[in-house]
Amino acid sequence: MKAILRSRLTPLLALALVMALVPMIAPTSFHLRVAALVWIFSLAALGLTILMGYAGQVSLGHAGFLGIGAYAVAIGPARLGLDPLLCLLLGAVLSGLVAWLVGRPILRLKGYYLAIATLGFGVIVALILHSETELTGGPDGMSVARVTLFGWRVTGALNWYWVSAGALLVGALLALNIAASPTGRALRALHDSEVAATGAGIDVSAKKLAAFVLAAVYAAVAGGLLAAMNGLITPEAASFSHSVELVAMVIIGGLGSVFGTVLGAAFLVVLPQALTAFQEYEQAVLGLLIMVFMIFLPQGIVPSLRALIEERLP
Amino acid sequence: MSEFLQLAFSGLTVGAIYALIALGFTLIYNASDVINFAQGDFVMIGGMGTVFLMAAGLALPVAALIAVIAAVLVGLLLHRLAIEPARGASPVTLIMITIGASIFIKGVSQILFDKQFHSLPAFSGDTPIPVGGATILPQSLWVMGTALALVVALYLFLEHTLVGKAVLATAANRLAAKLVGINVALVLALAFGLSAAMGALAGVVATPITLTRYDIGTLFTLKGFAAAMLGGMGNPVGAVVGGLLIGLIETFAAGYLSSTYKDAVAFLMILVVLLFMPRGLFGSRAVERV
Amino acid sequence: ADPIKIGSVVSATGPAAFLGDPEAKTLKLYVDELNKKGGLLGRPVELVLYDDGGDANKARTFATRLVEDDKVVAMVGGTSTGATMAMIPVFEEAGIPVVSLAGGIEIIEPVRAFVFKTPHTDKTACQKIFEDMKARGITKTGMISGTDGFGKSMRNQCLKVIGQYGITVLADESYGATDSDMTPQLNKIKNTAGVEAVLNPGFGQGPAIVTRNYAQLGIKLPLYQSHGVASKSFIELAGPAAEGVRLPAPAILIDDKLADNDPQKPVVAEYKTSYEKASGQPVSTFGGYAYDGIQLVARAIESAKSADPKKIRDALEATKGYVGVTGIYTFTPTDHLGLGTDSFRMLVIRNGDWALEAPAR
Amino acid sequence: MSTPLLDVSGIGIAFGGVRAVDEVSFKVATGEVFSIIGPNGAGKTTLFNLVTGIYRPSRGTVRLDGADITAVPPHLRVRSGMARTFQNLQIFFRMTAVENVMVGCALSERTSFLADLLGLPSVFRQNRVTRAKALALLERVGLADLAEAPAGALPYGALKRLEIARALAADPKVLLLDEPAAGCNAVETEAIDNLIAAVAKSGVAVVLIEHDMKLVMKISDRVLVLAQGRPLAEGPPRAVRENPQVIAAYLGDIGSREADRAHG
Amino acid sequence: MLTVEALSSAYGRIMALREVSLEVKAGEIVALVGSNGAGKTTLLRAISGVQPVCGGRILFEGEAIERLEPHLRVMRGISQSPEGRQVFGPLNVEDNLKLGAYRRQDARRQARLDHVYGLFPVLAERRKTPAMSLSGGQQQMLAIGRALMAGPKLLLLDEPSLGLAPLLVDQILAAVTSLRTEGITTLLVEQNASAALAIADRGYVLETGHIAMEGSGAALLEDPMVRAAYLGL
Ligand SMILES: Nc1ncnc2c1ncn2[C@@H]1O[C@H](COP(=O)(O)OP(=O)(O)OP(=O)(O)O)[C@@H](O)[C@H]1O
Ligand SMILES: Nc1ncnc2c1ncn2[C@@H]1O[C@H](COP(=O)(O)OP(=O)(O)OP(=O)(O)O)[C@@H](O)[C@H]1O
Ligand SMILES: [Mg+2]
Ligand SMILES: [Mg+2]
Repeated sequence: MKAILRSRLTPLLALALVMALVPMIAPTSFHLRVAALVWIFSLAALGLTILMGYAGQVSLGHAGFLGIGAYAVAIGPARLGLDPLLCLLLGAVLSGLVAWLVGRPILRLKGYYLAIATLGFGVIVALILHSETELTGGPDGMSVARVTLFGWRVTGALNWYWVSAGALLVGALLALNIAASPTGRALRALHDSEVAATGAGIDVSAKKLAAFVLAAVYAAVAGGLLAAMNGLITPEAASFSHSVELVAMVIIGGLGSVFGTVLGAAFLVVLPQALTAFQEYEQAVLGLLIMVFMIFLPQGIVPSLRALIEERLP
Repeated sequence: MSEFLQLAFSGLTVGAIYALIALGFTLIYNASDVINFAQGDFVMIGGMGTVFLMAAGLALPVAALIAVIAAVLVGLLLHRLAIEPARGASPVTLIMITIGASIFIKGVSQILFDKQFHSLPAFSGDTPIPVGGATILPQSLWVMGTALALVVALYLFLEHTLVGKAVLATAANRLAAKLVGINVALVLALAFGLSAAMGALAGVVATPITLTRYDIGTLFTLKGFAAAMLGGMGNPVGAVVGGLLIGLIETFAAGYLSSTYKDAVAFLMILVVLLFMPRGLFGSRAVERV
Repeated sequence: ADPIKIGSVVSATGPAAFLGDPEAKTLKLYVDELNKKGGLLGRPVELVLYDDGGDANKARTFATRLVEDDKVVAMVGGTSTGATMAMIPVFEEAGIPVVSLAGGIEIIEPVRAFVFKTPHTDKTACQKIFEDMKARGITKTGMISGTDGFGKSMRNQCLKVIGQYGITVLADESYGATDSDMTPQLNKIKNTAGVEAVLNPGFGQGPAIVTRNYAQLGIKLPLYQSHGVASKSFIELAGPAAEGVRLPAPAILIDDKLADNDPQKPVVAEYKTSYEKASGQPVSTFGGYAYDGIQLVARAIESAKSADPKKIRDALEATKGYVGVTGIYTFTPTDHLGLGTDSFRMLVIRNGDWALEAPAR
Repeated sequence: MSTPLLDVSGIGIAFGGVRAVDEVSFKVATGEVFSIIGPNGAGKTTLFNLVTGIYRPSRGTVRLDGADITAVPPHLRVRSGMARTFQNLQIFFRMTAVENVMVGCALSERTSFLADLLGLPSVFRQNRVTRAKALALLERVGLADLAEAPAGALPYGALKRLEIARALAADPKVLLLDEPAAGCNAVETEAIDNLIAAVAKSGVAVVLIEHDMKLVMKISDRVLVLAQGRPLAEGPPRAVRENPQVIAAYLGDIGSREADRAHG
Repeated sequence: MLTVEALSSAYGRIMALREVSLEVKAGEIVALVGSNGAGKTTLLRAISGVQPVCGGRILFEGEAIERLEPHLRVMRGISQSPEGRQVFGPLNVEDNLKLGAYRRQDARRQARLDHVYGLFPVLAERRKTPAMSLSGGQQQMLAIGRALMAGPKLLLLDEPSLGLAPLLVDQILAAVTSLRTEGITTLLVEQNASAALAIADRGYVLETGHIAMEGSGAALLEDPMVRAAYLGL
């Protein structure tokens, strides 16, 4: 039992199982859309899981990278006539490149200082997307061309459901691969002690940068998918509150847990839909629930529950 | 010259508001290593509370006092019901709790108050005071004065009283703090209560200038956090200098460069400063030994 | 009978709550009214209202929910242009009529079969303002606009039409949606030689702060605000500084000053009284848009004698001379707004209250 | 002495006024155990920090195997054969004991970021190799039965040994140990004693900081005494422990007695 | 003065202390020895109230204290110098010491401060230095000094000699002995067992969470099992 709980692929299988089940029980394409959004935001948050959960480096501007990916898919086809799918890739590369440029200087900062630096980065990206109306359509956003996958026009909730689910599965697999590899060990090590990691011959700044770039690529791909699925993107996608939301997904699900991140994303995407029943009290209830979860599952949903279960098992 | 002066006055006013909020962060951070994301909401409670109490017929000073007390109660409740039960949780978890609290406070305020913008009458009238070709509003002086008074008070408290030291000790090493007999729960409650009071006070003096609404706290949290980090987290003098600097940078950027990108300019400046001084302008220089 | 479901997605919270909140309140109020009067076609009306918090992505999700899950027959809403644009494809595809409450001209240009809107476009407001400027001999202006969707879109529309009035823009400044001090920008405009008037497209607290800073800097030029501040709370927020501010606004702000034979007078008076009684807050233009939206849909259902979305759409498009709070609407297959510049009136703030300016020219 | 493996000359640093290390030079050869002792605050740990590159010296040079590494960043010094333990424990508390040591093996691992990301079979082969090596090292320091325990749950003495295992994992040519026996009782110290001797014998130059005089006097080939950042004495253990200056500044009664006991 | 009765404590499911009983009489020096992981630190932490216990009682001056918050135990006169030093890193040396007397703002605070500075002159030299930049041994001195500042009735020392130069170990142990003449009772955990037992009135041997042996210091020093397992003789 414990072996199953600890196995690397358990979360992946669980996830695949859930993905296969949802379309069977989802009554309408609205539910499929919500599920697809969960997968997409999970993907974005997974990057943060690597960066924050493994390497312990906070980013409060991660929606900025999501915005870069999203607008690449919007701007490329509309302004440059490029293929949307190509733009998804270009967006990921661009986002990684920006992360590399920005990360080199700022990853030397620690803790809250890194948080404010990344926050600043995110604010600047959002501001550019907001202000360069010619390019981005300004605050009201811009529409996004339909995506064609090898001649197949991706439309409809079910198709997007599978595309986003597939993307998340790949993302989750890569994240789990990293966790179980020397790189993952190095990241978790520098989380606890940078001096000791250096003392083990690990190039701490290079590893941090790699995690940062990878996280940016995850976010960009998620952003691209979001934009393509919605057919429209607004600068809101890159906003500070979105960055906080991504961080919240990672923390609520459980720092460093891949499956937890998906649960965290589900929590924050599905809950507002469920809470509409409370009408004006929606926000208050949401805040309350976040507090209650964090108080009673302080390490996040998955690690806290796992600890509880392991404690009860012989 | 008069233009420069005018921009400087504006910058100092806005900066003093940021500084007041940054000061609020300082205490909770110093006691617990936590950034309180509900700090801006304390500011909102101060402003909105006063507005609604005045609308109910109370005089400004009375209304302000009650609003500040209400904010302190909220701060204490936040500590008692959310922070204290999660005792021993990591700072990330505690920060997440404060984020939840911030959403909760906004959610309740939009029902308790409303979703409109509100203002307070300026304490000493609206007549601009001309200085060297530029003008400054009397309310700006109130804001700056309050910031000055609070920074001095906080500095004296932290540096020159044993209870202040106990606050710092609690954040530095909670285990050791318990072992020397510090009542850690009490210290944290004190920090939350006082931070809330400072936040609410900031709200009362700033509202005649910034106006207020149930969700204005997010903005205040963001700017106050930036100010506190620029100055060096945990240092009250740093908080004030950081706040004033950001206010000035924003204003001068808007005045001389681009009003669209003034926030970007401010954050770029913060980045540049942090690259050379990774712990902010007044952050501790001592390094952890290995 | 099972209820007729009318959907709505508004930004009741978030940065556009200033607009979305009165919209939501109005919709609830008038759906209740409808039901008190026995509903529509003998069936009760159910309002399914969601709050997108100002996030276009959320709006889109709620749009799907309204269509797929709630199965609404019509929809009133989309507070912002961004949210509306995000939702349109969903409703177009499902063939469900939308009456948007957002200002952007791109919502109805090009005309989409199922999309209508009640607010004046920014363009109309700009035209009204420039007409007034021209009549007063102003040819050079300074502009300061909010960078939110409303301010930015109106700025762009104004720049598009300004040439037709022979007016030039000498200074073009902006401020962020949450800024609390605009003196630097205003100071720049003040120091720009030749400026004869200042125009401030924007909504929320921004224009109030602009107005106060304007007074603080002692700028004596005429200040034009937009219909984005058309609510009594603007006068409260801006305080004495608001004296003399001019703005285009719908009839709703000056119900008591309308001519007795003005067809809008009774409508406006009724809405104002009901809304202020129910919400305890002053009416605004935004609530008025929602009023017109829900009334248009209700009328369409009645005249279509059917709750079938396609029929409602057809009936909507056939609307002629509906006297609303915002203006008098006549939709055609090529015009899904159906308002002219005459639905705006030029107001000026005097003694802390709105006053009607004699029509220019 | 054959060619020195580690050659530190004239090194120094000051922290605002305090000259923590001042003109210190020493050489260590392969297979040698070289100890550094001195009063608290003498600058021993700081010296380690200079040698391993955590602090940049204000003057002086560090040579390893003939190459000047004074300006080489710390993680690359490990690559050229330098590993250390820390006086203020630097443990990866969220990882298990064996994972801590596996991190120490980073240098000998042959995978790339891309391979790690894709989860190629080579990564898992590598993991198995690394794990086996780490377990062997834990065995060597006597922690085999705690391999899967979270490091955060280990008692202080065990953590000290865990650090030694992690340092050994880098296959160092020079091993710098900062108070490895602190927190260990006499019997446990003996085990560490044997471990150090064996490591030295296998051809590693060991630099040892320690306040346990029995240990120092027993296994050191040479001893350097620091006081207030400067060398006070240097030489074979016997000479050092009889040096009256050293007795007065550092050893005292207990120290002398223990030092004597080492040689019986 | 201190009676521990059948005290148990666990980390998760790992029992670190199993029904440990011991007694410290007023004015005594009691040494507690045991190998790595025996539970010595856990026991001291439990007495100070920073470690949850799952059974048993702790009586101090006849009153049960096992439910009291840590700061209340300090107020009753229990003070500890913890393992791993645990100084207040960003605060300077003097502030660390003053905080040691947080619950003892009496007239003798200055005298105790002078006493600590006398015991460790280097702390006086560096009184304005942030504790985190002190050397390891200096921090250890600070931790001990801070515990003394509370003017305790019962002093708990967890490996006070750890990282201290031999000369200072002499001084520390001498200081503990002299504290007894001032009426301070000490429970001493030491790896340097021979030195600790030499100054102790009585000693306990802790083995994997339970008391394996007890006796006078001298008797334990002579015990063949103790000599083999802990003294390495
Ligand atoms: N980063 C620093 N900032 C300020 N002072 C420092 C710093 N590092 C070391 N020092 C000072 O330098 C001196 C030497 O410290 P070091 O840690 O090297 O001593 P040590 O010989 O290892 O002592 P111990 O035996 O107690 O471990 C001490 O006085 C210490 O306070
Ligand atoms: N945080 C923890 N989580 C889990 N187990 C722990 C924790 N701390 C200690 N333990 C376990 O409790 C037992 C007792 O540890 P303790 O630190 O009390 O030993 P000790 O006698 O002080 O050892 P040392 O001489 O090394 O300091 C050990 O087996 C240890 O593994
Ligand atoms: Mg040292
Ligand atoms: Mg211990």
